[in-house]
Amino acid sequence: MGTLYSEISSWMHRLPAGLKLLLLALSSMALLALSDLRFQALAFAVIALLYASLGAASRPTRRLVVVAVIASALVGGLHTATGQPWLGLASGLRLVSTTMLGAMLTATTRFGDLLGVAEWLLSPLARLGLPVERLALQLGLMLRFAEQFFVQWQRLADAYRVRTGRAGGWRLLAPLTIHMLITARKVADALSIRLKL
Amino acid sequence: MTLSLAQTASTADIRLSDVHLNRGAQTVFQGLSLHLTQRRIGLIGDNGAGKTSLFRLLCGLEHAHQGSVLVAGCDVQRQREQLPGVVGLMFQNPDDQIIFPTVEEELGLSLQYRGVARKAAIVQAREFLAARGLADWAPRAVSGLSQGQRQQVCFLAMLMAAPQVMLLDEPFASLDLPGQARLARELDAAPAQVIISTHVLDHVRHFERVLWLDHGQLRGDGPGAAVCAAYEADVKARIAQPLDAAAAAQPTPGAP
Amino acid sequence: MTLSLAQTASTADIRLSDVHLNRGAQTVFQGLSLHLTQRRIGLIGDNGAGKTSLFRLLCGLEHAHQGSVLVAGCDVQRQREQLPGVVGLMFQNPDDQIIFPTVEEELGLSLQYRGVARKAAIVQAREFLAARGLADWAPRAVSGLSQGQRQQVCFLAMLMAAPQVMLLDEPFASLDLPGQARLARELDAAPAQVIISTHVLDHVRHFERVLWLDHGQLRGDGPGAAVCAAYEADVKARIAQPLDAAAAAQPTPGAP
Amino acid sequence: MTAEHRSETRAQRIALVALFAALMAAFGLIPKIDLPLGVPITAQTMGVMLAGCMLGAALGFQALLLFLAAVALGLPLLSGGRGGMGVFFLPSAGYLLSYPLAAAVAGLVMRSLAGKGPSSPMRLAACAFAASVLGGIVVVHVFGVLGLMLLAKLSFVQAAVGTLVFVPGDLVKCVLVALIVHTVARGLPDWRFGGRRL
Ligand SMILES: Nc1ncnc2c1ncn2[C@@H]1O[C@H](COP(=O)(O)OP(=O)(O)OP(=O)(O)O)[C@@H](O)[C@H]1O
Ligand SMILES: Nc1ncnc2c1ncn2[C@@H]1O[C@H](COP(=O)(O)OP(=O)(O)OP(=O)(O)O)[C@@H](O)[C@H]1O
Ligand SMILES: O=C(O)CCCC[C@@H]1SC[C@@H]2NC(=O)N[C@@H]21
Ligand SMILES: [Mg+2]
Ligand SMILES: [Mg+2]
Repeated sequence: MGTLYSEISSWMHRLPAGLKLLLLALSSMALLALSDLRFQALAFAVIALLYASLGAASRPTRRLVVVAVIASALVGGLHTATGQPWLGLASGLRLVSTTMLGAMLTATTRFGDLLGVAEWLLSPLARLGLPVERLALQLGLMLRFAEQFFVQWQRLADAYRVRTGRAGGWRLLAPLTIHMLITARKVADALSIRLKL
Repeated sequence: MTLSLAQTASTADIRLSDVHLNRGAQTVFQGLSLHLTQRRIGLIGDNGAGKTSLFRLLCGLEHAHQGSVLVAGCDVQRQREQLPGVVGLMFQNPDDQIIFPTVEEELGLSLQYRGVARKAAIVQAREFLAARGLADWAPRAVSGLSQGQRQQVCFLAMLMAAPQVMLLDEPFASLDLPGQARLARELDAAPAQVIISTHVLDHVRHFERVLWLDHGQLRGDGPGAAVCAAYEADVKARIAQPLDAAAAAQPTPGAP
Repeated sequence: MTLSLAQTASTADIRLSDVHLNRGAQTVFQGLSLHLTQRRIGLIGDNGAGKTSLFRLLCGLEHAHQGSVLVAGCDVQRQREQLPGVVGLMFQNPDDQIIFPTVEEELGLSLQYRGVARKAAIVQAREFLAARGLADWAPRAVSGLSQGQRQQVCFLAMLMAAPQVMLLDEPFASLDLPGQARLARELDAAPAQVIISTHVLDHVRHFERVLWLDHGQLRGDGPGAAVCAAYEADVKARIAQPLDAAAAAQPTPGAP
Repeated sequence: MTAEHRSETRAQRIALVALFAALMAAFGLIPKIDLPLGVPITAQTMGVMLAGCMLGAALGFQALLLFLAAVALGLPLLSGGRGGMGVFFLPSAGYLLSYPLAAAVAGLVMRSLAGKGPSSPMRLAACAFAASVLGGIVVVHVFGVLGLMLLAKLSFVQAAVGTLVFVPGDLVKCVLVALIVHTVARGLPDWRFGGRRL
């Protein structure tokens, strides 16, 4: 599996993973609660500044943010065409904001630390007899795979561009699906060899 | 170095009896039987001969639809949970093996099957790397390593798990010359039973036993020097034919 | 065989001037300059020396943040659309190169840059495979091939695209002996300019020119025999030291 | 049981469930289109259909449960980058809560229609279309209408008419799911769609 984690250190690398997750959760809920567009724009500006403050550490995730901006602009255009420009702007700002938040978490947090937080969060379930470690692994893997979707897409896009000189676009969707399914199988193999699951 | 390799017990005993294996539409093995007690075993053969498939069988990733596979007394199809610690596999392609984004976490994963806590495992991984002069690798992102460096990480991860049987699938393929020498030296020192598949025959020529697989069948089995020579002679005969004749004579998928 | 390799023009001319490249936290090249006009060039060096990075620069996958890269008169950073017929890359890891699920589709993609329609490209891919005695590979799922077989698919895909410059990143790594011989033969026959990176020096020892990269710097450059000998002498000196001393003397990330 | 009829190992189940929960998250990056009703058009229902068709009932159910749990914990994975407990009290909550069951129904339908033994990609795609319609449209909309009635205090007729707006778009998603299943059937001939036996 690939990763968007950046080995170029930043101030966010030094924050504990639990704190970062908590902040991510709180700010995404706050973004949802903000109904006034001005506040949303302000929140967006703050998040964009934070993202920029990561410097080179944000490099692996930049394409992801660009994708979110383009997609938001398209849907914003659609909303404008149907006469709801402000609604389009609001949901576009929110999507790009949360994408940047997620990108910051991914670029600066190690998988093991995330697993630790997930285990701590789920630990009350242990009393119900649930396999907490396995559930945490599953939650962690979900985030790793979400990252991998993007990594894999970039790999395919690179290969396609080298070979045809053009961007692959939607033509890469089917290959991406298959590559991801194969990745899941490989991850399962690696896990079952190395862990007593 | 806190991790002693000597902790691995050493019952070198692998038994395959009448194994039949299909993968997808391909029939890979049709009644393969083997009894491996030597401590250093080489595995050679053409692409698609079944080397990787044999390794996958030995560590329980593939299920024989007939026959049985015993590794150090463990039935790999029934006692899968006990396998980590008994068998370790270094995958042919490093990207198939690596799950964690940083080197130290990836190595630390190797200790989890023994119940070592994550933090403690990472500390041990750092010491393990430092003992090899690789201390600065510990916090690096695996995706920022070159392919050969990733292959070294895969090897170190298996070494750290210190299983009784080490299966190495073309471990030298992407390593540089110093890396190959170092790997060979570490393997010499490991008390585990070691099976190495490779296309570079010089790495296994001196082994007491080498297996030559051909379309899933054991075509050669004996001392390294003899089996490697036989395989080389066969290859030489095949490539002496002109390109198209060779192709026509080899319509099987394994020999493109 | 409808696809003639002779159709490629042949201006063997690659120029790098003062190239600086960073990847992640690593500085890979700091002012690398090269002028390559020979038709067969080898590229050797330790893991992490920068071989793959150099290839990625040459086909426009990495952008130098300073300096320029010209391949056969093409500025790879500005004229990316024209590159596919000019440069072809065989990736070190087949999984990074292969896009489509079946062999024929994958090969067919190689013709798309010339505007061949998808269906027609697949027909040509089948003929191309048949000419090599591999007709039965055409409809197979790539995921059901062994690693060496996948590497062959990667090579065939590049051969089919017939670019003016072929970059092969450790193409022999997973190939069996007949496959290696066949690849070497096909490369000998190809009119393109060919650059091969490898850790098996015998594959490039007879080349007129071999480059030895060391931590992103050109440490050796000249006739194959001389450069390979120099690299081997250096390696020998390094591995003669005991394990820990060698490690301590090499604290750089590229030399574990 | 022979090798081909073996069900997934525990590691495989963990990986597949995580993968399809991640797929939902990836679809969340595609912006939603807000409609006046308070229920958006999203791409995520396609993830529900796919989870059912590809994984089958049990694993599809778990994948969606995992996804909803992550959303509830506050991760902004729901379409448009939303997360937190709050989303379960919006007018659209009925749709949301139906996802696990919808995936399970799609999986059941896929498995029973596709049957055992070799099957052509074309046929599997047709089965996937039907499974997506039953699981990803019928089940989701039944729960969605109930949700609109309870949470937005709409009458049954208002809610039912409101939900019809989505059906054309949802049918397009079913077609896309069928296309993806078709591709996967060609590329991974041994994939066990809907958890069916090969
Ligand atoms: N994932 C897979 N699914 C289905 N069939 C496979 C798969 N992997 C390999 N095979 C088939 O199984 C046979 C044996 O492959 P295997 O990978 O064991 O060969 P190998 O000896 O390791 O070859 P190589 O030297 O290329 O690594 C081949 O015919 C191959 O096509
Ligand atoms: N994807 C990447 N992101 C960041 N840094 C990378 C990446 N790939 C390689 N590097 C770094 O760039 C340097 C050169 O790596 P490169 O892959 O070019 O080496 P190489 O000579 O091809 O080695 P190998 O023989 O192992 O294939 C190394 O220091 C490596 O750590
Ligand atoms: O993201 C949410 O909050 C849930 C939205 C539910 C949207 C429903 S699901 C069925 C129908 N089809 C759509 O595209 N949107 C609605
Ligand atoms: Mg193999
Ligand atoms: Mg390389």
